[in-house]
Amino acid sequence: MIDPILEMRRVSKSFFSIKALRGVDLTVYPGEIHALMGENGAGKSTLMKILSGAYRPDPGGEIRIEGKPVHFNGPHAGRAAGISIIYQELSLAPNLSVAQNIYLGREVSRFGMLAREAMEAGVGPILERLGADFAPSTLVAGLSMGQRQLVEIARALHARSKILIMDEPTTALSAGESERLFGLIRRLRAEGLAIIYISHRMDEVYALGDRVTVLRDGTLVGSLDKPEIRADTIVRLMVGRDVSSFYKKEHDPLALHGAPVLAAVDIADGRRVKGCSLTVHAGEVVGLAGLVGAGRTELAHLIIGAAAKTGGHVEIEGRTVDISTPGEALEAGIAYLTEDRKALGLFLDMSCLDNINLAVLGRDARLGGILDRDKARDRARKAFAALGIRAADIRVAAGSLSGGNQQKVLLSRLLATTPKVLILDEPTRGVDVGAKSEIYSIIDNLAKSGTAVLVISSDLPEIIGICDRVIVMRAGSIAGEIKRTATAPLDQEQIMALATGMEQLDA
Amino acid sequence: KELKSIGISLGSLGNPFFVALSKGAEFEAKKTNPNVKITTVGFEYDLGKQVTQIDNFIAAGVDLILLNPGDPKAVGPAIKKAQAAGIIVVAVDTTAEGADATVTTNNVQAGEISCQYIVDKLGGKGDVIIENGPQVSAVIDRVVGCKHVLGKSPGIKVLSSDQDGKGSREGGLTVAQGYLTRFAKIDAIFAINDPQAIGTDLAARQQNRNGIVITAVDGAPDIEAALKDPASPQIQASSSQDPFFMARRAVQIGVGLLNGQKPTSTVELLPSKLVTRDNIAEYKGWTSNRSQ
Amino acid sequence: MPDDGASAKAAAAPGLVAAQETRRQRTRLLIRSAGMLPVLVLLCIGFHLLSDGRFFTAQNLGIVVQQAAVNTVLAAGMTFVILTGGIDLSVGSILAASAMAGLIISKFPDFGALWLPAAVLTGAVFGILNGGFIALLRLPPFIVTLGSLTAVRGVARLLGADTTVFNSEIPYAFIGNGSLTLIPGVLSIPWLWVIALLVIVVSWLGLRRTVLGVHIYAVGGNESAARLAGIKVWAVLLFVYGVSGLLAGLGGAMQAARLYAANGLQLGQSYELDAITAVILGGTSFVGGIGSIWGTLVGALIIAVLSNGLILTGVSDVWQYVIKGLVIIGAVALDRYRLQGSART
Amino acid sequence: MPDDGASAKAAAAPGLVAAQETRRQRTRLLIRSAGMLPVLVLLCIGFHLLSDGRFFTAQNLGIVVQQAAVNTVLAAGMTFVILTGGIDLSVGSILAASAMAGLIISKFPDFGALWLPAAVLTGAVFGILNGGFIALLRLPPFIVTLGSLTAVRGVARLLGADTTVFNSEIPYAFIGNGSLTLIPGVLSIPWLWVIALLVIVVSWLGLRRTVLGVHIYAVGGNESAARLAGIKVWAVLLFVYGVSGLLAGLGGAMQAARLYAANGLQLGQSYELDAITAVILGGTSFVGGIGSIWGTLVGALIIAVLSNGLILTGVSDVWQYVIKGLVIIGAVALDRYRLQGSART
Ligand SMILES: Nc1ncnc2c1ncn2[C@@H]1O[C@H](COP(=O)(O)OP(=O)(O)OP(=O)(O)O)[C@@H](O)[C@H]1O
Ligand SMILES: Nc1ncnc2c1ncn2[C@@H]1O[C@H](COP(=O)(O)OP(=O)(O)OP(=O)(O)O)[C@@H](O)[C@H]1O
Ligand SMILES: [Mg+2]
Ligand SMILES: [Mg+2]
Repeated sequence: MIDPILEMRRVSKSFFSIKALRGVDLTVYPGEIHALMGENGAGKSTLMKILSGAYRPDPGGEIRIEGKPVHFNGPHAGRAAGISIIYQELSLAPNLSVAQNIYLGREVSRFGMLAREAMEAGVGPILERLGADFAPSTLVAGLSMGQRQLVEIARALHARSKILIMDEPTTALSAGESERLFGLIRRLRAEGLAIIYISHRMDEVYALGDRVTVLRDGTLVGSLDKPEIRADTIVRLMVGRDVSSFYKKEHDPLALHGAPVLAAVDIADGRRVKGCSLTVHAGEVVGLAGLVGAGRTELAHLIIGAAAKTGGHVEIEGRTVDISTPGEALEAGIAYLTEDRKALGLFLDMSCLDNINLAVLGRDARLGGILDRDKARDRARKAFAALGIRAADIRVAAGSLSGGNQQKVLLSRLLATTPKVLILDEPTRGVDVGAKSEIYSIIDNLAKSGTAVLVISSDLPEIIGICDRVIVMRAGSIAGEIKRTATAPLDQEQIMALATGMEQLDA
Repeated sequence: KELKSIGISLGSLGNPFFVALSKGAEFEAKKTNPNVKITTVGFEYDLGKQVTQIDNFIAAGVDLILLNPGDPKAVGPAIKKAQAAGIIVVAVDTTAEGADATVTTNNVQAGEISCQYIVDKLGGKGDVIIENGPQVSAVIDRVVGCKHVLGKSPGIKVLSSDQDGKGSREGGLTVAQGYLTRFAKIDAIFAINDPQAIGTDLAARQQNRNGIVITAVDGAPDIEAALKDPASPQIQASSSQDPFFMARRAVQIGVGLLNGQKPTSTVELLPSKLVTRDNIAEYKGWTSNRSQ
Repeated sequence: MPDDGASAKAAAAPGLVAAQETRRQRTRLLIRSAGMLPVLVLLCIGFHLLSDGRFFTAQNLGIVVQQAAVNTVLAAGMTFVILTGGIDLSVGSILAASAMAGLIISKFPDFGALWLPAAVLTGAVFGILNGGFIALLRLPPFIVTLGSLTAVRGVARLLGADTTVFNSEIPYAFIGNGSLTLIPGVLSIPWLWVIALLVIVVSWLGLRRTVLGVHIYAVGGNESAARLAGIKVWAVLLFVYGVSGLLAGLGGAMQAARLYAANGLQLGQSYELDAITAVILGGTSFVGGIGSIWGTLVGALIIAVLSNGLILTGVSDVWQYVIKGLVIIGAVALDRYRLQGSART
Repeated sequence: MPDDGASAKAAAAPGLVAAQETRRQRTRLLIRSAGMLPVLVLLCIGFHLLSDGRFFTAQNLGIVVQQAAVNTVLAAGMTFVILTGGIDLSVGSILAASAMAGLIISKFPDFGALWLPAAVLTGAVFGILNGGFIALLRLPPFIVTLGSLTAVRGVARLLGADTTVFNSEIPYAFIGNGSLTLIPGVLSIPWLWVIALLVIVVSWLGLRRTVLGVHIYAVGGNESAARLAGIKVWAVLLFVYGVSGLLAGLGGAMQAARLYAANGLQLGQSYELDAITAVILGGTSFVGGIGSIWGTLVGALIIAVLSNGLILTGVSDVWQYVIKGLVIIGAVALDRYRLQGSART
C-alpha cells in the first residue's frame, strides 16, 4: 500500500459568518487523478485555495504532505511544498508576456537583473508540449480565453510539483483542446503526480477520475472509487436527490420549423470572421460548434452589433434590420447571453432586481423615465419562480449568488425583453449539474413556445443533447452543418471532423 | 471695552509679508491685553474662503477683525455683516469699502518710486519690462504707479507687462527666462514683488546677462540679503513696506474704535521708502519693531 | 428545483440562513451609507466642547450649513460622475466662469434678472463639452477635465478681463445671504442650504427612482456589460458630465449671490479637491457603481464642520492644515476598520 | 489559419501567425510609448516658427530642459505609482517639505553639506508613510495622498515657521544653476537635466530589467493574480510610494538649489497635476499595468515646451491658460485617433 501524498483532516473555513467548509477530510495518493465535485458554492475552490496556501484555514484542522504536517502562510509556501494550482478565475496579468506570467513570483535574475532570454527559453519546451500556438514573448492580453488557460496550465507544469490542482480547467477549452489536456494529465499521472481535478462535466470525470470526492454545503458527503463512479450516484450525492432526464426535450426537434426568424448573411469583420451565413427558425434550437478561437463569439458579437461589421447584414423575419449597437439588436428582438458573465454580463454589485430589469426599464417606465418599481419587483419575483433562482431575496447583490444562479439571473434579463431570437454563448459554463439541467429545460421550453434559439457551446455532449441542428465553424468560416434526423442522432465524431478540418482527409 | 478676541484674515500666511503683519498685530494686541485670543488664517486669495472666514469669526464672537481684503469692493457685504454683529473691521494692506478703518502701504506710490529709480538710472531712455503678478489690488496698484511714472518718460519703452510671475521666485525665474530669450535688449525689469525680482536675477545670472536694472516692492528679508550681496548687483532697489508697524497701527485704531474713538481719517496711508544698495545698511527690515 | 419532500426542506433551511444573510447585507449597506455619520457627530461634539459651547448655536449651525452649501452642490454633481467611474477636475473653474458670466449679465439693466439661468447654463455648456470629449471621443476623463480645469479658468479670467466683477445690486441676492423663515423667530434656514438640500433630494430621486439613475449605476458597475445590455453608455456619460457642469454653474451662481462679486482667477480654486473629498468620504467608490448621495452630504458636512470648528477653537492656520489632512485619512481608516474588508473603495 | 492538413501542421503554421501577431503587438506598443513624440516635435517646430527662430537655440533648449527637470523627476516617481493603479497627490507638498528641511540644514555650518541627502530622505520618509497607509491599512491611495497633500503642506510651513528660508551660500548650488560641460564651448547640459535623465534611465532599468519592475507591472495588471503568484503586494506598494516620495524629495533638493530658497506654502503648489499630466500624456494607463517611463519623459517635455513656447511667443498669461488646456486635450485626442481603439486608457 502506497502512502498518501496528501492528507487533510477536519479542515474548516469561515468567511465572517459564512461557513464555507466544515471539517472536511481529503486523502490523495500519488499517481491518482482525484476528481472533486459538488454544486456551485459547495466549497471546492475554497478547499483548494487552502491547500495552495492562498487562504488560511480556521484553526483545528491539519494538513499533512507526505506525512509531515505543514502550515502555509501564503501562496509561496504552498508552492515551495510542491503544490501548484490552476485557479478557476484566470489569474494572469494581461499586460505581461507569457514567459513573465509563467515565472511570476520566482523570476530568474542575475545580479538583480532579469534574465529574460533564459526565462523565454525555459518555457519554450512546455508550451511545445502543450501544443500552444503562441510564443513565450507574446503579451497575454492578445491571447484568447483558451490560450490563456494553456498559459495557466503551463505555469502549473513549469513548477514541477508533486500535487497539481486544476479548478475547472476546461471551461474555456473546446473538445479538441480538452482531449489534448486529458492526454497530458494522464501522462503526468503516469509520472507519479497526484492530480486533483475539479469539474462540473460528468464526461470528464468518467474519462479521468480514479476516485471522486463529493462536497455539499461545505461538508464531504462521500468518496467513490473507480468502479463506483456512475452519473446517478454522483448526482445524488451532489444534490441530495435524483436528477432524471438530464436533457429534457419536449419541443419537437423534427417538426417542420416555420420561416427563418434570424438570418445572418455573409457576416464578416475583416479580421477573424470571414463571410458567415446562418439561419435559425422559430421553435428551433441550433447549435454552433467549433474549436476555441473558431470565431463563434465574434460572430455573435457581430450579429448583435457589439462589434463593427465590415460586410453582410442581418434579417429578422425576412426583413433586413440595421443593427450597430446591442441596444438596436434588443429592439429588433435579438437577445444575447455572453460567455463571460462576470466581465460582460452581470452587474455584480447591483441587486438581482436591477440586473433582471435592466434591459426593460425604459419600456416599463412612467412619464418617460420614472421607474415603475412595482412592475420591476413583480417581474423579478416571477423570474425567480419561473427559473428557480435560489437567493434569499430579489434585492441581494447578484455577485453573492452561486454561478448557476447568476447565470439564471442573466438569462432572466434576456427573457424579460421577450426576444424572438435568443443567442446563448456557453450557457452552462461553470454551472453545476443541477442548474445545468434546469437551464436545459428552460431552453426547451423557450423553443416550445416558438423562440428561435442559437446555442454556442464547446461542450459537445451538451450540443448533441439539446440541439436540433448543428452548425460548425472553423477558422472564421462556416465549415458545415449537421441535421438531426428521426433515425440518426447528432454525431460527435462528425462535428469534430468538421471543426478540425479532418473530414477533407477522409474524403 | 476690552479687546478679548481678534480674528485676522490675510492673503497667504506662506508669504513672509503677512507673517510679519500677523506678528505686528499679535505684538500690539498682547500689549493691550495679554490674554487676548488671536486667530489668524490665510484665505489664499479666494474671496469665497475669506467670506467664510469672516462668518466663522462672527460665530466665534470676536471683537475685532483685521482684514487683508481679497477685493476692495467685493468684500463690502461681508464687512457689513460683521459690523451688524457688533464687530469692528479694520482693513490692512488694501483698502476695503465699508471698513471702519484702513491702514495700508501706499502701493501706487511704492510702484512709482520703484520705477522712478529705473527712469533715473536709465536716464529716461531704455527698454523696460513690467513683470506682473497675481491680479490682486496691491499688485494692480503697484503696476498702475509704475506705468504712471514710466509713461512720463517718452524715451522709455515698455516691452511687455502681461506675464504672471506668480509672486514667487520660481515664477519670476521662469517668466524671466522667457523674457531674456525673447528680447535681446532689456535695460530694466520692474518686478511686482521681491521674490519675483530675485527669481529674475537668478535667470539673468544663469544666462550671463548683465546691466539690467531690477527693482521691486516689499523690502523683504530676502531682498535685504540680495541688496547686500555683491553677487547680485543687478538687484538695485525695492520700495519697502512696514507690515509690522502697519498691523500695530491697525490694532491701535481698532482698539480705539472699540472704545468709541474715531480716527481722524478712515484711510491711513503709510508711505513707502525706497531701499537701495546705498542705504540698505540703515534699513531695519520687516520683523523688527522699527517705526516706534 | 424542489420536486420532492427532502429538497423542499433543504430549500427551507437555507431560506432562513438566506434571510439572515439579507438582513446582514442590508445592515452593512446602511452602515456604509450612514458611513461617516458617526465621525460627523463625533467631530461636532468635540468642537462643541473645545469651543466653550459655541458650536451648537443656531447662528453657528446656520453658518456651517451655509458654508457647506456650495461644496454640497458641487459634490452632488461629482457623485454622478464618480458613480460612472469618472472624475471631473474642472468644477472649480466652471464655477468661476459661471459666476463671472452671471455677474456680467446681472449688470445689464434690462435683462439682469436673467443672470441666474445664464450662470447655470454656462456651467451646463462647459459640462456638456467635457462630456462630449469623454463620451464621444472616448478620451480619459482625468485628462479631459484637467485640460478644461486650465482652459476654462482662462475663459473665466477673459470674461472679466482679469478683474473682479462686482454688483452689490445683484437680483436674487437673497439666495446668497437670506434665510427662509420656517417658524418666524424660531427656525429659519439659509437659502443656500435650501438649494443644496433640494439638489441632494433631486439627485437622490434621479439616481434611485429613474431609469437613468439605474443606468448610471450600471455604467459604473460594469461598462462593457452595460453596453451589451443595450444601454447608451455615451448618453449616460454625456448626462453625468452635463449635470456636474450644471451644478458647478449653480454653485457659481450661489457664490456670486453670496459674494456679490466674482474674480475669474481666484474664485473656486481647488474646489474640485473638496468636492471629490466629500464624495469619497461619503463612501462612493472610485471604481464606480457603488455609493449614495446621502453619503456625499455627510462628507460635505464633515469638511465644513472641520473648517468651522478649527477656527472656532482657535487652531492656528498651519495646524489646521495638518489636522485636516490627518482627520481625512483617519476618517477613512476608521471606516475601513469598521467595515473590515467587506467592501473595496 | 490553414484549413487543410492534419492538426500537426495546423499547430506549426499558427506559430508563424503568432509570431506576426507578436510583432504587431510590439509595434503597437512602440507607437504607444513613442506616443506623443510627434506632438512634441510639432510643438517645437511651431514655436520655433512663431518666435522668429528663438526656440531652437542652445540657450533656450537649455532653459526648456532645465524647466522640465523637476517635473520629470516627479513624474518618474508618479509613473511607478500609476503603474500599480494608484495615484500620489502629495508630491508637491512633499517637495516643499523636503526643500524646507534641506535649506534649514544647509544653514548649519558644520553639517550643511548634508542638506542634500537630508532633503531626499525627508521625501522618502513621507512617501513611505503614504505607502504604509495604502499598503498595510489598505486605504484608497487618492484619499491617503489627498490627506497628506494637506498635512505635509502644514508640516512644510511649520518647518520654516511660515517664512521663506533662503541661503545664497547653499552647498552644491551648481546642481541648480550650473551646467555639465561635455565639449567645452560647444556642448553643455544643465546639471538639473543630467539628474532628471539619470532618474529616467535608472527608472527604466528598474522597471524593465529587474524582478521588482516585473512585479510592479504585475500588481498593476492584476493585483489578485500577483498576490496568488506569491508576490508581496504590500511590499511593492510600499516601494512605489517610497520611490515617489524619494523622488519628490530629490525634486525639492533640485528646487532648493535652483532658487536658493524655499517657502513652505508656495513651493510646489499643484505640481502633482503637472506630474500626473506628464505621465498620462506619456501613455501610461490610469488603470495600471500599462505604460513606459520614456512616455513620461516625452510628456514632461511637452509641458515644459508649452510653457516656454507660450512665453517666448508673447502670448498673454490669460490666453496661456486657454491654450495649454486645449493642447492637452488635443494631444490626447490626437493620440487616441492615431491608435483608433487599439488600446484603452
Ligand atoms: N472570499 C470569500 N469571501 C466570502 N465568501 C466566500 C469567499 N470565497 C468563497 N466564499 C463562499 O464560500 C462558499 C464556497 O465557495 P467556493 O468558491 O469554494 O465554491 P465552489 O464549490 O468552488 O463553487 P463553484 O462550482 O461555483 O466554483 C460559497 O458560499 C462562497 O460564496
Ligand atoms: N475585444 C475583446 N476583448 C476581450 N475579449 C475578447 C475580445 N474579442 C474577443 N474576445 C474573446 O476572445 C475569445 C476568442 O473568441 P473567438 O470568438 O475567436 O472564439 P470562440 O469560437 O468564441 O471560442 P471560445 O468562445 O470557445 O473561446 C472569446 O472568449 C472572446 O470573448
Ligand atoms: Mg469554484
Ligand atoms: Mg466563445
